[in-house]
Amino acid sequence: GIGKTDKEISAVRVAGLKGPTSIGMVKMMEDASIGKSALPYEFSIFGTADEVTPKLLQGELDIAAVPANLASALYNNTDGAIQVIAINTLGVIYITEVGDSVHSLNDLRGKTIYATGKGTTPEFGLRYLLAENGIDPDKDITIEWKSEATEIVALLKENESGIALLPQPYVFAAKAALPELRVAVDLDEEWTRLENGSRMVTGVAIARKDFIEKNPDLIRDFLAEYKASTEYVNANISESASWVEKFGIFQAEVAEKAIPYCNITYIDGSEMRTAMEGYLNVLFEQNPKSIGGKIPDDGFYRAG
Amino acid sequence: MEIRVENIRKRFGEKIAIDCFSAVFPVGGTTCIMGPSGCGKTTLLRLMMGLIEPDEGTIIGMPERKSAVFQEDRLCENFSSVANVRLVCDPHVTREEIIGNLSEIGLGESLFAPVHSLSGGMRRRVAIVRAILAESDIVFMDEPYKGLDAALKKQVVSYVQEHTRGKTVLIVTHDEKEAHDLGCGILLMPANGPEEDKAPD
Amino acid sequence: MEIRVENIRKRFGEKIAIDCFSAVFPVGGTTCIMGPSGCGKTTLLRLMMGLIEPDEGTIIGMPERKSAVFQEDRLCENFSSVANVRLVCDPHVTREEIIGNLSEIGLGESLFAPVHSLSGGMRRRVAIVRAILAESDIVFMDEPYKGLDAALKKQVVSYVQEHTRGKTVLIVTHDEKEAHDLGCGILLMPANGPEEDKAPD
Amino acid sequence: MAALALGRSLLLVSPLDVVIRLARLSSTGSFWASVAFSFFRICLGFLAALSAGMVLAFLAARVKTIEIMLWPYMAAVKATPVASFIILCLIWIGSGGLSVFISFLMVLPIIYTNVLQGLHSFDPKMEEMATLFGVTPLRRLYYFHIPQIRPFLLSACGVAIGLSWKAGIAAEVIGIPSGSIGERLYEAKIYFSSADLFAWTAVVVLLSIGFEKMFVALMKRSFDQMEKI
Amino acid sequence: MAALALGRSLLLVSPLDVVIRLARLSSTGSFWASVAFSFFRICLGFLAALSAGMVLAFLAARVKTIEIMLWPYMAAVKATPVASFIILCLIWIGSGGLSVFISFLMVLPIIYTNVLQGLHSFDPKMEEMATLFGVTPLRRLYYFHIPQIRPFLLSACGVAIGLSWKAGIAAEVIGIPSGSIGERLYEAKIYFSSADLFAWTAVVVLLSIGFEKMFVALMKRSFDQMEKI
Ligand SMILES: Nc1ncnc2c1ncn2[C@@H]1O[C@H](COP(=O)(O)OP(=O)(O)OP(=O)(O)O)[C@@H](O)[C@H]1O
Ligand SMILES: Nc1ncnc2c1ncn2[C@@H]1O[C@H](COP(=O)(O)OP(=O)(O)OP(=O)(O)O)[C@@H](O)[C@H]1O
Ligand SMILES: [Mg+2]
Ligand SMILES: [Mg+2]
Repeated sequence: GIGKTDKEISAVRVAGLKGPTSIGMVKMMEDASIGKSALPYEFSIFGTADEVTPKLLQGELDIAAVPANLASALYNNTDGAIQVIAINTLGVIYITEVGDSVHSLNDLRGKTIYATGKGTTPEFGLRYLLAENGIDPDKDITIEWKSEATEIVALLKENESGIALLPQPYVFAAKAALPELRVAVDLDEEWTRLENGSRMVTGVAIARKDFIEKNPDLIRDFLAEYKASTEYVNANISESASWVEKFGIFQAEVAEKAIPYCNITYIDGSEMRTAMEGYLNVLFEQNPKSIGGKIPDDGFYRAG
Repeated sequence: MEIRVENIRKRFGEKIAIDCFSAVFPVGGTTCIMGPSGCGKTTLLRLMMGLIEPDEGTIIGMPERKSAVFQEDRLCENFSSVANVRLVCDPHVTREEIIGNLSEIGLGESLFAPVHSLSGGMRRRVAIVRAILAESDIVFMDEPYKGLDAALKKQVVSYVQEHTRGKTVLIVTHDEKEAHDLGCGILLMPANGPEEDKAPD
Repeated sequence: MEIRVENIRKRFGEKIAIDCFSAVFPVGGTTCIMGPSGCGKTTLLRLMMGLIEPDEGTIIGMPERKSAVFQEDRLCENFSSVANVRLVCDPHVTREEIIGNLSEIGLGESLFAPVHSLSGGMRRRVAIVRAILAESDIVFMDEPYKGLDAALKKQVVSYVQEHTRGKTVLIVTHDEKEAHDLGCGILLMPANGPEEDKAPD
Repeated sequence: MAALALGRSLLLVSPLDVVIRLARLSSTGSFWASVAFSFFRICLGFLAALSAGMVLAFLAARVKTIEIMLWPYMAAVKATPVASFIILCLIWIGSGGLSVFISFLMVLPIIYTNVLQGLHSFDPKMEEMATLFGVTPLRRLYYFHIPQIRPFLLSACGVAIGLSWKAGIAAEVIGIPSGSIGERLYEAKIYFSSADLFAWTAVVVLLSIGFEKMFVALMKRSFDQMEKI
Repeated sequence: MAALALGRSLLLVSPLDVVIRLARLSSTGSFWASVAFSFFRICLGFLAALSAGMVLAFLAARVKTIEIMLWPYMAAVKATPVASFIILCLIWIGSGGLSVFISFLMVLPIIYTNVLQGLHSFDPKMEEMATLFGVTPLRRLYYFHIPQIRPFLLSACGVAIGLSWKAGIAAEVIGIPSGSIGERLYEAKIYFSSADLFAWTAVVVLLSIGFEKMFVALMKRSFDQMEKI
């Protein structure tokens, strides 16, 4: 695929992961499957980012939806072989509770939280937000890190009142197993409330830099269609949910309830850059390795 | 007192190993068993040892404590002669006793070498000492003296006779001279059914 | 022409198995090797077979193609008599030939049973037929007739004599009568060094 | 005690629920498609490793240099955690082939080590016999080596088939190829659906047992057959 | 070819980088703490499984009913994917003990199956001999069974030690107990630090090889020792 120009391309090859970051594309996928999309697409859904990144670098894929910090690490580790073209998902991490004692981050003082995602976005995000709200994440509260969301649900089931940090779609899966579970704090909301221009970015779309350079029009068309697709999905939840299942992202039942809380968005251009830079800064301060060792330079962002 | 084998019959699948055979063995004495190859001598011993069950017939009067020199040596290959003998001895049999017995029939040089490095005749002698030193009232010996030269055989025979005094001893042999020299009763086993007509000579 | 064993010496670790031994064997004839147990007969055969190397001395004039009846039978336990013989035969030896040979010495009844179910004397005969049917110029036989009754032995001896005409045959035996009956040269091996003083009788 | 109770409440399904779920699942076509998908790949990995392991073991038994040269590779194959090379695997063979490869890697050292040990523990007396009679390599194989490795190969297969399923399904749970049992397990896990989880686990164990029983019986029969000539 | 090149470029580290990284790592105290943490747990799992597997195999060889009763358990232990019971394990034994348990589960069926096969392939003629002479069970063990299982146990250990490391580290990558090699691998993976990834992988393989060499040599020596009485 490397080296082809606009005219030679038979299809734009797009990849997504099984998870919220792919939901925004389902309308496009549906259109493509019935031949109604503006561009010829070839979509594929993968189980793990480990499989997507090499394919992308190898030129077997053109565009992929991946976690935000992965995009940065990939950029830093490949001397800028990729660019971020849009943010597609914002924070999907929630503090949930069985009981009714937590309504803000401040209520967490002195409590114990079960959490997944040590060393990744949930940990960095939580610690950042706690610190910004004047809570010392090491002294004022106890965080018990677990490696599996399932284990947390089991623990919640045992306790009369338990607090857990969970990402989507686990929150909804957990609610199905544990109806009294309540979303207490939306970390994304807390983040936005800081009003420093950064956002809690979860998922982004990235593309190969050489693909972008050789096919500027294609990218523009793709982004336009992507934006429309995202808007459509947020507006037509149940129809989109059925597509989520159809394309093997996850079950429709879960999707239908989860979509409104999955923070599916479309942000590009300079707004994307500000949101992203702020977010990466937070990660960098907590652990430079998590974003590939350094804050990515200008070349990381596709100029809108 | 005597050991009675009555109308015993044993088949292995199609093969009839022993076909309706009876015999009486005097307790406390030595009996030689002779017969053509494949007539069922080893099978008879195994039946009397209680290792296999007869299809028909009974065996009466077998003592409890048995020992044997098997047709093959059946030694623990990687262990020494002394260890092989100790395997079957009561705890009260001392190491000196074992070494003494082995030395008595010319194995004093190879007491601690693994038996797989011994010569055929040496292995045979280890098997004989093992059968002698095991606590027993009856000793089965399936061609015990094969592989021993004439001089050695004489020595071993007298060793065995001395140490089995008062015990019941059954010896399978193909050597008529040997049987006569032992001066004991001889039991001739006929070639069994199907092989009979093809028996050599 | 003759096979010459010259000043051969072999030790296993500390143990001297053969101490400076020389002998000459006529090619195309039969020679009996006799000697007390443990004097190194089997070791001599293994040296001549080329299975082990002498520490000192040389062996001259050994033919290429060899076959043997080992002191133990060394059969493939789970295979039949016929299969055991076929293992060593040239492809041109037919199944009928194998069956004919086995039947000739009384194994016609047990051609296809796995050899572990055969009696001691039957197994020995399988080993003998195997040594005979293998293409060879020299046949080593380490106590080949042990475990055979008198009548059978006569039959097997004449079978072997007939089929080894013109070949060099070395037979280890402990039976002086047997050696004389074969009417061949007899080589007496002395008990080797350290064992000598303890040799029986 | 508390942990035990916790575990129990987590299961939240009775064995009956699992059986019912299993019955329902097995009446769908996609169930059988998933079973076929994973069965085919895992057995392919197993059979490839069986052949490769035996060939390598025979070579190593014949030529000591080969054994010495293979040793570090086998040690690495045995001990390297999957996490360390999963990325390379995904690049080179993709998630669809991952279970074939991982099951291959799990089985190979088991077969190799056991067969080699079997060949090494060959009776030197029989070896002498074969040398003396100038038995051809092919006949040696047939008469000595195959009977000799029999118990070693049987125990290797007995353990390797089970482990190939364990490892193969684990690979599927990582790579999540569409239409595999691993994908179903993954989904059951993220949706906290214990009934599905146990139903699919039962399927895996049953498939493994079935294949093992069949394969070992077949192998025993062919061994027996070979001795009847 | 392209895939190969890509693989190489993704790695982004030369073997030299890895060696340098390894040298740097090994001069820190936390390196040795991690090594000790994982080594201790994985070996514990291995040794426990070795003992349990041998005891169970001896029982099963003596009493056919036990063998039949154990069969489904062993089959399940062998084939059940870790994903299916990881949650229960995490709850019951926590992430610290997980590697002990998973390494135990990996090793148990290998030891059990091999030793049982060894005991089953015992020569019936020697069995007859022992019966006739009324050899006591303890002496049978010493004279017959231990020499008999020797090659089977050696090959089982040869393969099981490697696999116990593979499985144990995999368990640590899942459970991420603080201060374990698994945690280091996990970090190396999520931060795309290839040099660390390969350095730690090399550590695992070297530890496994070292332990295997030592343990097998020790075992051979004790076997030889036992025959010298
Ligand atoms: N386990 C067995 N399975 C099948 N057949 C057997 C078995 N044991 C013995 N036989 C057969 O029973 C017959 C008698 O065997 P046995 O070993 O008792 O003979 P024997 O008198 O001891 O002969 P030999 O003097 O040659 O040792 C033989 O034909 C043999 O093939
Ligand atoms: N592989 C070996 N390792 C150590 N010692 C051995 C080995 N083979 C033979 N010997 C020793 O060499 C000596 C001669 O053994 P050999 O088997 O040649 O005797 P032999 O003359 O055949 O005796 P027999 O008539 O008893 O068979 C014996 O003392 C034996 O212990
Ligand atoms: Mg007999
Ligand atoms: Mg000899």
